[in-house]
Amino acid sequence: MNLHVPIREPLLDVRDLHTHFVTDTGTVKAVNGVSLQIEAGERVAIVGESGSGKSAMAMSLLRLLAHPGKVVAGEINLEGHDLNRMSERQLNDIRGAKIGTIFQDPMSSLDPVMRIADQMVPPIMRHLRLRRDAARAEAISWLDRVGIPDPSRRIDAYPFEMSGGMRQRVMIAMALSCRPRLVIADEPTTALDVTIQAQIVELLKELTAETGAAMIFITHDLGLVARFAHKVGVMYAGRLAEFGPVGDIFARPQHPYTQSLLDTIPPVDQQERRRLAQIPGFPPDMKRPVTGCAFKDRCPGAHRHCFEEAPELAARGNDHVAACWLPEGLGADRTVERPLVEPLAPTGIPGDDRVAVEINNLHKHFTGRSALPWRKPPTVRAVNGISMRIRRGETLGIVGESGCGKSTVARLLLGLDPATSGDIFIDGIAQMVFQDPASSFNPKMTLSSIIQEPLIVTGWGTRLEREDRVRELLGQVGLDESYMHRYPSQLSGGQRQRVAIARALALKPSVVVADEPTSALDVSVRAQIINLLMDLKQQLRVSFVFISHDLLTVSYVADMIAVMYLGEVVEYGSADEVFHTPAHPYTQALIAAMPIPDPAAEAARVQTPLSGELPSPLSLPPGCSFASRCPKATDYCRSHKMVLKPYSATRETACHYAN
Amino acid sequence: AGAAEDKTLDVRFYDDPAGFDPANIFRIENENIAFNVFSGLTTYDGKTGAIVPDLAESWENKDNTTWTFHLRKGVQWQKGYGEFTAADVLYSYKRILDPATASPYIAELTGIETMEAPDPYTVVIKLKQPNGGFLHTVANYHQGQIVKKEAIEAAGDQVRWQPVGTGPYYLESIDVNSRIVLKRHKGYYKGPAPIETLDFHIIKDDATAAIALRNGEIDLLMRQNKEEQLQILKDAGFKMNHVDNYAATLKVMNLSDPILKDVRVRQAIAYAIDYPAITAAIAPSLQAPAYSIMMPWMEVFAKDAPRYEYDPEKAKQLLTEAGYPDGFTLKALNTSAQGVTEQQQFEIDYLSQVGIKMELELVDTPTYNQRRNKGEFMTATRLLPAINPDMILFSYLHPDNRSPKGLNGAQYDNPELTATIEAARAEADPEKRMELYAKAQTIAMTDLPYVPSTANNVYWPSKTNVTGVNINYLAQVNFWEVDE
Amino acid sequence: MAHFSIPLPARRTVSIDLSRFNGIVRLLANRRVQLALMILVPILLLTTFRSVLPIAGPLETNLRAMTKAPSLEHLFGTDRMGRDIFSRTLAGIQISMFVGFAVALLSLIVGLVVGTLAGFFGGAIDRVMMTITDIFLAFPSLLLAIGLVSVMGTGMLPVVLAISLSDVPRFIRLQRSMALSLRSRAYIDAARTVKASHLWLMTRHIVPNTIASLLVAASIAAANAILVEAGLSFLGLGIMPPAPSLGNLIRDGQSYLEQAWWISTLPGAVILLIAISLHFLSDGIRQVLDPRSRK
Amino acid sequence: MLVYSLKRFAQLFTTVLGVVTLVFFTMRMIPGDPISAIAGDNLSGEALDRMRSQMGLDAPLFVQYLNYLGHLATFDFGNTVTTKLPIIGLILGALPVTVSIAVGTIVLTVLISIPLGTLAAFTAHKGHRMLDNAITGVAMVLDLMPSFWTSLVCLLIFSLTLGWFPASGTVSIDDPAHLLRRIALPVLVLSMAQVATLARITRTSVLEVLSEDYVRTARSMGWSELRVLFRHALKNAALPIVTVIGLSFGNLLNGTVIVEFIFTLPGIGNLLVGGMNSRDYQMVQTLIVFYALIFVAINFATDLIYRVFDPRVQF
Ligand SMILES: Nc1ncnc2c1ncn2[C@@H]1O[C@H](COP(=O)(O)OP(=O)(O)OP(=O)(O)O)[C@@H](O)[C@H]1O
Ligand SMILES: Nc1ncnc2c1ncn2[C@@H]1O[C@H](COP(=O)(O)OP(=O)(O)OP(=O)(O)O)[C@@H](O)[C@H]1O
Ligand SMILES: [Mg+2]
Ligand SMILES: [Mg+2]
Repeated sequence: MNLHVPIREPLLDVRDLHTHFVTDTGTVKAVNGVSLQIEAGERVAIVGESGSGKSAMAMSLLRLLAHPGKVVAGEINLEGHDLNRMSERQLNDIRGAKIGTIFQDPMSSLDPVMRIADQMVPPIMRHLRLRRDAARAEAISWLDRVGIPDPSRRIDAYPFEMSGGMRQRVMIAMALSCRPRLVIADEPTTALDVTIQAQIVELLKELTAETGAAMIFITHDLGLVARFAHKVGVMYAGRLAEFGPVGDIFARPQHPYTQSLLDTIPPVDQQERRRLAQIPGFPPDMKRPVTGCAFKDRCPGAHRHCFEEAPELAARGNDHVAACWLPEGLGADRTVERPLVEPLAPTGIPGDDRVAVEINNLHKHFTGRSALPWRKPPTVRAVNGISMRIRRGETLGIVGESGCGKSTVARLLLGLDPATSGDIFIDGIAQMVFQDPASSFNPKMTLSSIIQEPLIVTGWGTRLEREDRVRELLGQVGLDESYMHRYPSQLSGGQRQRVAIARALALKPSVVVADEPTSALDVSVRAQIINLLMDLKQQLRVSFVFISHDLLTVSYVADMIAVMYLGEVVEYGSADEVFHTPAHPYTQALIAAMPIPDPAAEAARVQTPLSGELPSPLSLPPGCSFASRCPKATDYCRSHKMVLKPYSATRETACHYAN
Repeated sequence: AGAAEDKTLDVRFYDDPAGFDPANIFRIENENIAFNVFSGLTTYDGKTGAIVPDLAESWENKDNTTWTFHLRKGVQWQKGYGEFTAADVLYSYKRILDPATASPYIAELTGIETMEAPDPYTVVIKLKQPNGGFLHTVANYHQGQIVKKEAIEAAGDQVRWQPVGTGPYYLESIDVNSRIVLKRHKGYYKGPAPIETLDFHIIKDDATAAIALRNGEIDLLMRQNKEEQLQILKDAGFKMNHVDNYAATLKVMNLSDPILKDVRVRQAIAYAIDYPAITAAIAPSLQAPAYSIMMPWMEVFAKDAPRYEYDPEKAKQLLTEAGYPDGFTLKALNTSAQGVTEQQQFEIDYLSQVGIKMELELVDTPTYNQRRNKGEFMTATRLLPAINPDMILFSYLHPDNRSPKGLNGAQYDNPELTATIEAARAEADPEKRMELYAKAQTIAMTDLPYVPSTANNVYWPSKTNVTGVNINYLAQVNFWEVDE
Repeated sequence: MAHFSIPLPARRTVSIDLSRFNGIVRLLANRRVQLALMILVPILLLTTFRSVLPIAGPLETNLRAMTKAPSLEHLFGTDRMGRDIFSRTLAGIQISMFVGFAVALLSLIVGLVVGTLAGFFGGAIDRVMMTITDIFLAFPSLLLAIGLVSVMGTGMLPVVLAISLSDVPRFIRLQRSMALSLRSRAYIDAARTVKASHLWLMTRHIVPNTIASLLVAASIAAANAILVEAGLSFLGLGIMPPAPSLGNLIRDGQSYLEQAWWISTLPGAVILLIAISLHFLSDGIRQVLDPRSRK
Repeated sequence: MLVYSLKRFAQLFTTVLGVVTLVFFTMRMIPGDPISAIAGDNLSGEALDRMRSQMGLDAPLFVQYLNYLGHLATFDFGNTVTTKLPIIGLILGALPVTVSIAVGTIVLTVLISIPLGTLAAFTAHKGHRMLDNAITGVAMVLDLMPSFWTSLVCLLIFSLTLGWFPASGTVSIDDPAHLLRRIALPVLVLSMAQVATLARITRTSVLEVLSEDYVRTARSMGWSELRVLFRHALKNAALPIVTVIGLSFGNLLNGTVIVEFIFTLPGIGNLLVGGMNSRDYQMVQTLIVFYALIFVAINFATDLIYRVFDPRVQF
């Protein structure tokens, strides 16, 4: 190890950690020699593609891996004690007490059938040696600190009585409740809305600063890293590829992998829309032994040496290490390789003013079953009067928090659900790309029959013609013909999404609705799909409706953006405008909450996360639906309904103040 | 077992009790209770099966038509209903004859023209037609059992559960699901029975019953119908009380069937099956070959009626003569209650050797009964409860009793036989009657409307210290004789 | 552009499409399935070719060899009628397996059709069908058996029907719940966007994805049916002897346990073997199907 | 809760009505009637017809059906055909026997299979397949032995050889010690057939829970593995377990026929078979009503228990 000798003893000193999953088909070397040091109070972000071993590494620290995962070698020194040599019993004194853990999915990480108190109090009693009532008081004070309203009552609630954001706060309170020296957070905000994510991140930052706890923060989101971390570790194939201070990593990434990762993010600056970088190929199969650098097959800069010997982490500056034979990775001029995206005029196809989709005063209300026959049944106003037009070749982005009605609009557009009122006009047909690549395909059908299905059902062509069409479509989405006979389970997430797009294009639709087509994908793959969509848009001149809660991506892909809130469109206009000069307070809040992958920029931003959560769609407030969370709301807003009004030539907004 | 005075005998009872009202009692296990609770004018001797006096000390008859019974004096009813008199006899018979009672045994008594009680201890019964077997009719069995008017009226619609008789035991309590308790009737005219309490436990499964006996939970098994269990019990040294040839199993040949109406076919069937071999193989204890519809111990049994010893060649020859050289398919209706018995499997085997393909139609008991009673079958089986030969001959062979009306399931109608049994019934001279009965048996066994297959033996295994278990030919035990 | 060209080993695509047989191959590779087949295949071979084996026929009585203990001549011994129990067991396997198979098939088909309709359409159809299913569930199966035997007489058909009738509601419920969860899958929505017919959706998308789970249930139902038939035989409602269903063999020998244990025990052991291998088979299918067990 | 009860009541009503209608017409469709069931070997057809007309079995079917519904509505269940005993009395007498067998079986099954299943799940979760396989294997073998066979084996062993339990004797609900001795063997036999199912479902659901995120959360807070198992896993695994228990309770109520027969227990199964064999329409119909009631009651109880284990379940 040619790491520099730290001046003080680090809080956590991991040396050459190896974690294996022994399965019937081979041994997965999920963590393959990771060493890192974390000092007290330091926030370290770990990033890397899915499967790179981030969770395995983090879980190994406390030996929380379930069978067949096993830490096979390495030292895990916490304040001078090697956790890896401790017995289960000794380790149980560390777990929760010295190291707290926060998991990704707040929905499943709390025991659904136990009250919060029963989950929080016993560990406090045990680790802090408190009596039950003292421990309970301690728990309540933590709930208070993480911002749970009325904590002394809510502590006796069940998790299902809380929203996702609340539950994640409870998780945080629990993880911090025994004053650990180190907090491990495995993607703590991935499952949350941007607005909630911003709140949670701020909270974590504050609390760790307050208690002086160090933190390991695992995430996919480079924006979050920029906002949050002191140091960044980039993992690839079970190893650290690069490790260093956050500013260094973003400004002078040294490893080709880090560099590519950074380039897959859509730029904030929309002036020059370059194609996103794509990392070719797939991560290596971790059951196979790797010779040389694990990244060599995907690295444009790989040379002979990379194939022969694996590079060790080597210093690249102050506190900055990287494991690459290339002195500067791919270098600074790598950006130039990526062509500029030819921006479409915000009006769609130049000279073509025809409308592909027109929506007028669309409503969709879901009426539940009323408890008693004579009571009024509860009604969810999922879509509450929206009107839009999409021109041919134009891409409309729809953004908004979870539950605001985005998917409902999509389903209405596709005729999957009947509208309650209002009408939809579509010139041609609409097709869909779904979010979850796992459930988008019938697992029992080959890709060929999946793509052919719309053709067969509509009676298009003969079998041979259809197969030709399948080949053509596969070509368009960049898949080899040989994939025709594969089953969905034999594809990666990105490939599946390509197939979904191919299927959507089969009938030459005039509109393709893509509901969060990239949110289940890794950043690198996400970039590929976005590039593909951009290409197809140019080639085929199809109108797209692109639904996402990722504002950055939407602003990159879309020509027009509609911001939805509680079933209504609160701001609607050209992407650039909406993104750069948001007029509606809600849009402003969304953009403020959105992390920007630039540590310097993040440091400069003042964080005032939007408070509160989306109100229940069951009982809409009488006035402006955003009033309950709006910092500027007045009595007028609370009593008067807002409608979209022109704000500029290409923008409408539904705010009293903006207008 | 206990102190001499309050001995208890634990007896197995093998099915759910169905009630003990003589007017509509059925099934042997219930009849056994009634047999010990009630008395008739006459009864059957446990050892010989002969008719012996019961409530009637003596009797005389004129032309088999006028029967005068002299009743025993001082007989006490159970449960304090006073002394038994001739009025009780008249009441009992009239009750059966009353259509409102809806007794299935009404036909047994319809032959009565008048009944009188000249004094409390004499009953005179005049019949419409002579009936030499009338003593069977008034025996301690079904319609012959004497009930007490007051007790019947007190019981209302629960008569079957509140039997009051003059027999050695009275019913103390009953739990229809599990248990019947009889207590000895202290005022029984022959003196109190040796055992104080008879505790009948319902145990349906034969194997369980055997285990209960071996375990000492039960002293006496009412019936054990599994050969293998008998073997175990015998080997274990239990007392194997039994009566042989208590009843015959018959194959009922439906003569309205185009094939079976040929007598040669019926004879061929009789020749084709080797019942002695079958019974020896599968149930040497429980079964014996039967050669007639009468049992050998009966007075009227005709030794020289035709017999059909196993002779497959003869059977084939008869079949050829009848025009079935290649055999035919014989459909045998049967109850599914015991599944296909080993006997039936052997029958199938034997018949197939002469070319007859026997097919079983198995249906559950109610269905079976219904079809058998309606005559919807080719062959079926019947178990003849063998006590009153005259009744057997009339019900099974007389054309008036052809099913569905009566029990003549074979639809048999041979005027010669009809005349013979009618004459026998009227005949006053015992010797001539016997001759006529012998003639009837010869005709019946020649015509073979019923092919006798096996005679059944009844076993009531008990502990060795249980004595006096004499099973009569109705498969009943007089518990007054039983001691331990 | 710094690009070192190093020849990479060309990725060869396999031209034979093995993926179609993927399921079967994986199934055969499963240890439990192998175990099941190791038991079932020889048993089935023996039963199929029992007529050429040097043993007495299953119905052949032999009064000179009654109740003989197992020996080389009579592998499983003989019963009271001198019939060879091994031969009867082989014949019994055929009957019992047929019962099991028929029950499984019937339950599968009815469950598939009714459950798919109920789950796919939901609403009133669903409610009506579920009420009917409930009624059948609340109906004691024994009563059905007695009723059927009374109406149809004894034989294969009423037994199969009686057992299936109590299995069918379970299959319907299983299929319904699966159909219910599948009908909101995105791929069904995808097909709906091109106005695919209900029939298409049900036959192409729902049934292929539920059939495997139903097969798991069916193989357990088959094992179960063999046992239930045995119970029905005990009550005199099963397949009638001399047809030697395994249930009949056990029932016949049950009361000879003390004198001749082999009469019921050996056929019983065979039932056990068959039922266990059917369970293994179903476990195998389940494992192969369950993505979580695919490591 | 009120709404839920109303719903349940409606369900009860339709189920009972459906079941009753079904059984009414089926019973009359199958050949044989109460009278032909009584007919032994020596009652003539004439005698039988006399009894038939006395019982009024000649009214048109539909009239009989409406009549029956009328009686049902007034809770008049009538008397048996053969014994003229009040049916309701017989059922109420037999019900405790069957219910105690069923309850005993459930209790024994739960006592055996839940620890067993949990142990199997725990070992499987830790990757030790041996013990797991052994447990599931033994349970399966027990499950697959026909109960009439195991019954007799148990009788021979425990009653005859060891003399621990009687093979016969009255069953009295009032004397628990005696009752326990009488139903011990049937309960054992029936449990054998239930253990496998319940252990299997326990194993599966505990195993599933053990790989849930919240178990990891608990472990991350320093809960020991055993505490996690008992505090978290079992409670969360309870729903499928309760469902299976409910189902097997229902099955037990009509699956006790064989043991009732062999162990001479005067239970519901006994009545059902008896009623069916004597074509006692009234008896069978009434029993079916009871079965349906019990079925609905069990569903109801299962739901209530769900509520206890899982606060998310709302009515
Ligand atoms: N239970 C398991 N059995 C076998 N392999 C496993 C198991 N759990 C994880 N792995 C493998 O270990 C490797 C590392 O997984 P890990 O969950 O640490 O990745 P990650 O970086 O956290 O990915 P993600 O971003 O998707 O959470 C992967 O290749 C994964 O397939
Ligand atoms: N079938 C349905 N029945 C009742 N309510 C529904 C139904 N579908 C959606 N809703 C409700 O309608 C509202 C809008 O849902 P929708 O799925 O359109 O939101 P979304 O913006 O797509 O959210 P997400 O980002 O989580 O996908 C939500 O409150 C949701 O609970
Ligand atoms: Mg992870
Ligand atoms: Mg959505």
